[in-house]
Amino acid sequence: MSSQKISKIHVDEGEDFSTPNVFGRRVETTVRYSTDPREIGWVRENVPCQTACPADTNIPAYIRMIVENRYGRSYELNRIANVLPGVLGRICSRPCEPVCRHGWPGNGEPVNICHLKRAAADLKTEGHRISEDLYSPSGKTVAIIGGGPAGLAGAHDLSLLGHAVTIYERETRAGGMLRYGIPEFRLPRDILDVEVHNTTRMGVTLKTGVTVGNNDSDIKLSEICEQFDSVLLTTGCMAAIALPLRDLEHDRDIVLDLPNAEYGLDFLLALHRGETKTVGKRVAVIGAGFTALDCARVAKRLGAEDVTIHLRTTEKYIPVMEEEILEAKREGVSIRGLRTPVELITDEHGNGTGVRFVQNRLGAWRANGRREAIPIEGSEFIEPFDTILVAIGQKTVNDYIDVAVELDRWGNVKIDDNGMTSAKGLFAAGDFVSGASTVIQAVGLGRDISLRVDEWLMGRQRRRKVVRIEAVDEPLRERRFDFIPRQHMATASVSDRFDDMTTEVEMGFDKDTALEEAKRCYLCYLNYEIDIDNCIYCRACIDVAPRDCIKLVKDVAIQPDGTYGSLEETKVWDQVGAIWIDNRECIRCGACYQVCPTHCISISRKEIMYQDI
Amino acid sequence: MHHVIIGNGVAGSHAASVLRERDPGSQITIISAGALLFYNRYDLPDLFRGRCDWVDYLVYPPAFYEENKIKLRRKSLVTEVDTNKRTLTLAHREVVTYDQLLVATGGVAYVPERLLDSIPLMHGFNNFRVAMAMREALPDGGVVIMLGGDALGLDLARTLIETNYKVVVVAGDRTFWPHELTQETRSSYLQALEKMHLDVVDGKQVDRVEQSNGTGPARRVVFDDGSDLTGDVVLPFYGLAPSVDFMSHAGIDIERGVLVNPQLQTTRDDIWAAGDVCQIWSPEHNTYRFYYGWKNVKTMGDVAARNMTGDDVTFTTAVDEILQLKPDGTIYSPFWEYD
Amino acid sequence: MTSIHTDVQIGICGSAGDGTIAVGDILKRAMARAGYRVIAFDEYPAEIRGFGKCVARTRITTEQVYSMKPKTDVLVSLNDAHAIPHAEEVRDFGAVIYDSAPITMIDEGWHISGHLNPGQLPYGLPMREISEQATGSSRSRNIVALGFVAGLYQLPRQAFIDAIAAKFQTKAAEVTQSNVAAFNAGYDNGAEIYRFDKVEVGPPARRTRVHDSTMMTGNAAVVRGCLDAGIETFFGYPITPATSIMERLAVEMPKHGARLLQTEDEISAISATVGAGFAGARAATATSGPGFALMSEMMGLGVMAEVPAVVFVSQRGGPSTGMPTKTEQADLNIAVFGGHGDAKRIVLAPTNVEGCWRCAGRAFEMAEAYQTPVVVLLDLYLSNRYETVVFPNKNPFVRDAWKRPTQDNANEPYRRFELTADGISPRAVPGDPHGIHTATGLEHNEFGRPNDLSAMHFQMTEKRHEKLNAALKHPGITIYKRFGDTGEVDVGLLAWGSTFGETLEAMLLARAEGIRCAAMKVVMLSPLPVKPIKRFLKDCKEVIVPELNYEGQFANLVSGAVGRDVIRFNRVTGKPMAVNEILDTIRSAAGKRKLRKSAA
Amino acid sequence: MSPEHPIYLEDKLEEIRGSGRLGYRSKSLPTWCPGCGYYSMTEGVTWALNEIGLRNEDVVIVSGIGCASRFPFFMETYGFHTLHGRTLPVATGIKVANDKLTVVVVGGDGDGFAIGGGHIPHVARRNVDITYLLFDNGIYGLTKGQVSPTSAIGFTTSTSPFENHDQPLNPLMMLLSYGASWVGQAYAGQPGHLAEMIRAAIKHRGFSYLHILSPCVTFDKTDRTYRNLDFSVRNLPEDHDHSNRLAAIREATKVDRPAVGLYYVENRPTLSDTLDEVMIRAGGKPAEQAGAG
Repeated sequence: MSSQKISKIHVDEGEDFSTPNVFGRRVETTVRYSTDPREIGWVRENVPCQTACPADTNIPAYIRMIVENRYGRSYELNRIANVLPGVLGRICSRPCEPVCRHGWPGNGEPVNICHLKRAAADLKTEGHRISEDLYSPSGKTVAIIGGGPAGLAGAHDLSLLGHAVTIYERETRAGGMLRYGIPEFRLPRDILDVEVHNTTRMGVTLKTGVTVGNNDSDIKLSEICEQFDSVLLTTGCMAAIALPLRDLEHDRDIVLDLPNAEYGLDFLLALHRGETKTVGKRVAVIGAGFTALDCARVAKRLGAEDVTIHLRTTEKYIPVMEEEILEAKREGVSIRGLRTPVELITDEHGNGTGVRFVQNRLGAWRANGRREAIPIEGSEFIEPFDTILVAIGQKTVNDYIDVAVELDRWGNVKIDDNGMTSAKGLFAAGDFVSGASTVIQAVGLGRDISLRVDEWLMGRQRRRKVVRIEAVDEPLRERRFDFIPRQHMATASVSDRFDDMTTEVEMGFDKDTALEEAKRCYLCYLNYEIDIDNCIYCRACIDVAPRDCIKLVKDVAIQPDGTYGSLEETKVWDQVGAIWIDNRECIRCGACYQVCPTHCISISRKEIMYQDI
Repeated sequence: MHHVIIGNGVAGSHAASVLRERDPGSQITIISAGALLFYNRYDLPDLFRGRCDWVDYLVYPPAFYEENKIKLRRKSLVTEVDTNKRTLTLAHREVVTYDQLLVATGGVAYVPERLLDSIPLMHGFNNFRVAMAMREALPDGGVVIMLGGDALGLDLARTLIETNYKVVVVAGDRTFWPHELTQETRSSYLQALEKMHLDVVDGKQVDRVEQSNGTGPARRVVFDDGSDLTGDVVLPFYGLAPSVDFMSHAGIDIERGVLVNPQLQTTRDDIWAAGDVCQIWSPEHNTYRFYYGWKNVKTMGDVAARNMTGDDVTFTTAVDEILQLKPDGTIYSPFWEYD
Repeated sequence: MTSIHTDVQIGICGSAGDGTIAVGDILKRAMARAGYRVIAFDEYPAEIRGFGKCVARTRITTEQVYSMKPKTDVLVSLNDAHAIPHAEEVRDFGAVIYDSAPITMIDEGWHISGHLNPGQLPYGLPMREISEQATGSSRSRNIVALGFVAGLYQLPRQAFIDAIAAKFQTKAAEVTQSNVAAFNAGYDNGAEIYRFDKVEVGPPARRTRVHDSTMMTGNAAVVRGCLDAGIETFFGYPITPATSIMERLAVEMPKHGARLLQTEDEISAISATVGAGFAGARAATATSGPGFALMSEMMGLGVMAEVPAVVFVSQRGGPSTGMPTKTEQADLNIAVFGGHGDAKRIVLAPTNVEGCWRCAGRAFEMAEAYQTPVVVLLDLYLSNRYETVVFPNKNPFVRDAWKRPTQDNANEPYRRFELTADGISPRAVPGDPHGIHTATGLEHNEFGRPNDLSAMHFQMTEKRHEKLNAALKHPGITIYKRFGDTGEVDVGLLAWGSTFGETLEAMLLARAEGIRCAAMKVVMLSPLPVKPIKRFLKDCKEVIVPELNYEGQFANLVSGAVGRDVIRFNRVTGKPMAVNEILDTIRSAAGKRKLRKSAA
Repeated sequence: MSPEHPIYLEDKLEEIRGSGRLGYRSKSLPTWCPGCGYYSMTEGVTWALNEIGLRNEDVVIVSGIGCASRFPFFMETYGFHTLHGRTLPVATGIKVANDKLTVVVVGGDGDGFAIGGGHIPHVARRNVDITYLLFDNGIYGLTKGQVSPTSAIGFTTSTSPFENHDQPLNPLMMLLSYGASWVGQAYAGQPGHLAEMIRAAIKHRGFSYLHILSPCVTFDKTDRTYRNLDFSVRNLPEDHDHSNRLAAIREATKVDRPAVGLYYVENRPTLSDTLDEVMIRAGGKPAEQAGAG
């Protein structure tokens, strides 16, 4: 407590006192911006969804907008981080949801963040106003190789920053994997079209059908590099990883040899380029990612009767949304776990007839959070199939690069901390750098690289990350919101799905459902803070706390990133330095705020944003 | 009925006991000017025999009064009697009411008027206190000058002689009082005194008593002829004067003493008198007379008490008033007797 | 002249305003100055002034005695109306002195001379007249009467004049002069009187340190005890008969740098006392029954929180307002048992004025040593009676002798109520940085924290009781003592408080009559010295417990403790115990014993 | 906090630990109902003691019975938990015994004005140099909600089931009339101001009376709640003359809009001064007080 005590409550003298808010207090609505690493650390630590989001989406903010029935604003808040909200609202891998505080033990299920994103996109008013912070032209030019999510995100941001951006795209249309890898029943193309268009509206030149490369290509990379002040490579992972069962005799990829076997990526790309694809009655999909699932579901739609997905571990340990698996299953896809293919069986005609698997058992956890699968000796067995699709992963292709760049030991382009390769002005981002990942990651990386490119181009940092802190004069939430169950999205009936390849399975939220789901969000960006100078240590807040979220703190360890390590708690009165709301545990119910006798609990919104320097 | 007796001598005390005997339910109060209970004044000469504790002279023990429910008020001087209201006023301004009053105040030593100025230099012997004072003033083997020499004095004198003191009797007309003597008998009696080893000075009138000078005896008796006599103490023994002053306005007949009839009733029906204070009508002598002596006084108390309680008896003297000359040449007075 | 063993009791009776108590005071002070031993007890009215009766009784002896005589030797009446009922107190051949020349007429029967027993000797004295002659005013009647007594018995004139001078030292010099003149006039009158009474006063016993003998009341002795023990604070509320303790302390304490405060009530007084005790000061309060009843709750806190406090209780007639100016011994129960809960405390009941001093001084030591409230139980008789006391040259009272926390284990939390072998815990007071604690009326653990677990309550209760046993061996105080015949006796007397004086007197008289008897005084009523009492009772064929209450509170206490019934001799007259009545009881008990023997 | 004053826990912890304020707390966690105004008082007292710089061992906290009774147990000072209503005389005793001690009395409205009401005038007139923090919540909390001398008319409690019919006392007016030399009022909901007032009260040489308005969060959900007090509590007028007793009384009469602040203060000799004066008059010397020595 400082030696000069200032009463927080200013009550006017006389009868003429202005109306305080519902809690009998007056709060100044002021905004502050902080670059204190502790504030950024706070957000990182306390807003798990945003932290988990590779694009750094301000999730609580856009969900709050839904509660306020401001879908357009909600959509725009998404667009700040992610130029393709409507897309991501459908096909995002949702790293945010598993970490959602609402899903923490005892709190129930995570908020349906992704679907709310979609709801924002779907339910915003038609022709809503798009906000863009547009910089004046810089006179700089940037070429982006690859019009996938990373390239589009980068292009958008760089164009806003005033640079002249040109996208070179191999396919006939921009979108990359979004357009060519993901089936339409998951991502309607009209949605994709609009959002891709929006990314390029600010003056991006889109050159499609142009291949960049060494030999039979339309233009060489080195040429582009000469033409532009800066070049960004976002060519993604467009090659399937080979099944490690090679025909050793001929040193050939068996999959490619067999007529009824195919890599899933190639299968999907072909399909979406407009080729006609057929599958047999019995389709085996080997692999455990989205591509595998998509292949399976596409196969189903192509008329396969028996589609099975074969996993090394079990469905529980694969990096796919549970709902996705559920939908696949609904559609009749079966998933077989704990098996590793050891041989593709062919008949005398060279057709694949089946797969020899070895039975696995679950082993230890691996560093990436998956389980090890350990083959059981002598447990091999054969299952017969008509079509075999292999979707065990994707990789980059960098043979088109004709400028001298360093490669790392896996043969990928090596970049420095700023995303630049060893060639000056040549940047790389997206799956092309990070390896096959998710769309949202690609978008996020595309955004990140744009600032680096801009800094390189302009010779200085023009924007910086700050935390915007704004006082909030009410909790915005009610405790009863915490008991709303997670809202599930309606899906098309299975019988309807197979009529064509485009019928969208997930049908989106209506406004009521969206509101109910949005109310569930804890709004973790709200910071509940005790003004220790006015705290009387009465523990009224602890009394009403729904969780062990308010603590008698003796000490706190600060971690290098500015986040708080563990709070050292104590019940020894003369060591209780403070009563502190542990925002990591806090579910922002507002109960403490309402009960505090001295009104020493304040609420503020802490949001990461970018500020001009 | 409240019987009040003024006087705590032989008459009053005896009357009280008779009253109590005859009227058990009555209230009896004895009012006494002295501090002591009724004691035997006749024994006082024994002081010179070493009998100095006054308790030894008591006639009745203190318990007597309590047992007989006789209230004894001592150190209480009656200053006034209101015979109409039947009240007495005591010196300390307390008023006491009575139904019947017996006056038994006795007498005080009579001192001739010419010697009044000398009283402070003389001792008395009429009560225990003054007797003790005289005894203390008298050194062993000292000289006592006895003025007058009435019967009471002579009783003391013979004790003093016996106890090795020297006594000089300055004889006069009150010598041997109250015995009435002729001139002849008087001289033989005076001779008898000398036989009793008393010195007798006769025929001289005492003019005054003085403090003697120097280291010798304390007192000097100066005669009207200028001669003198020295001694350690001077005692006036001129007989008694009745104590009646307080009665002067009471409206009863008083001559020298209170005048009473043979039934000892005064001129008021509810007041009686007994003892040395009263003059009793003697039909025999056709005059009011004093009667002295323990036995007479006791009889008076008895008679008064009886008459106060409804009897009708008359007083007759019980004492032979003749002073006797004993064969050994000494004298003997019946007034020295008591029972 | 053979040396006369002086034993004279002089009573002075008058109306409030007559200066009765004042001359009584001069009398005893003068006699004490002259080297006699004195015990004196004044009776005075509850009324402020006017018609109330005052009796000042002084017993003057060669060696100190501790009771008044059954009969008074000399009675001085300054007001006959009041003195008449007391006339019968005067023994046969004793003296009654009264005003023989009152100014107004007196109704029949209202002069004391009319009420004397035949054995008593009247001394009428025109006090008013003499006073007027000597001083020009009748106001000095009392001094004239005093002078008369002094003259009558040839008491040392100078001692009186000194006492008068001392008495009036705060007034103008003329006041002293006029009073001395009155005294001398009375003295001269008295000296001239031929005495028929049988009152004899011998010379004082030859004593080497006469000047060390001080004459004081029980309350004054308490005050001296307090001062000798180094009392630091006193809080009180006026209540008869304890007020004079506060009055005297109010004069003395400031001289010694100590503080006294008259509080708004007794509750406040004891509260402040306990507060001061908690703060480490030697603190005391004084009160009487009604006030003590108010203090019960706070006494309990003192016991529970183990705070030293000294409470002087001077008993008076009760219950309720009762008889504020009469003595009684009916507060033993409340002193020993008063209050709720197992609130054992130390109770000391001195039997004489010297004991008041000693108990007062030791009470502070005990309160500190055993960390508990200590009640010193007096009664009006003992509080107000004067005795001559010879104090030792050296102040015997020990200060600051309590167990303090050691610095050995300064790192450990301080255990204010540590359970030790003797139950006495180290006590710290505010200001000591190593002893910070909170004392509480709640049951607590060793650290003083509230704790009501069964085992803790038992241990703490046991501690609070058992620690007091050490008081039975406290040095420098006699908590019980046997007098009279040793070995087996026919009659044993067990007494406490002021009554012991009369009991001792009666026992001595009984022995003089040939009855084998002994008496024991018990000073410490709680904890009760049970073993010595048992030993004594074993020696006694009959046991009499004389006390001034109706049911025998001490008898109950003793009977309960030793399991033997006793003969209860109870008087509730408001007056001190009468020696002759005890004596009668001894006789009858001895007789009963004989009868039983012969029957056998 | 407000956004202008960022709060960083570690900074705050360091500040608080560095201030030494925690050194006035005991080890026991307070046991009052959460939200109770006594916490406000506890904080105010520890803060004030620390600000004044008093040594722990020189402070004695005296409590009576009621919710305040446990107060000393939570303080690392000497404490005396006494009887119902007897705090002031005990505190007087402590102060008289040892002037060097700072004596703070804590108590509630029942303890102070019901059972203990008789003592208040006397500490006030004697000007005992102690501080009386009276916590007025208008109800008996420890005994679970009975009517108190400061309960409003019409207040329903377990012992006034048909509504309280007795007029509540006006403690401030009483104290002002009794001649207290320092009279102030504070509100538990304003801990900063309360702490300032406590500091001033403790620093005042003489009897200081601080009336602390507080709700009973457990047994009074209707009448004297934080919410109601937040609305009704006002500040004393800026121009209030706290040397004017009549003006102070006038302010004290405005019971519907209780004002916080210093009502009245005067400097006059304390009881200790008076007693020292007595010693000098008696010819003695004010001695070193007893206590630790």
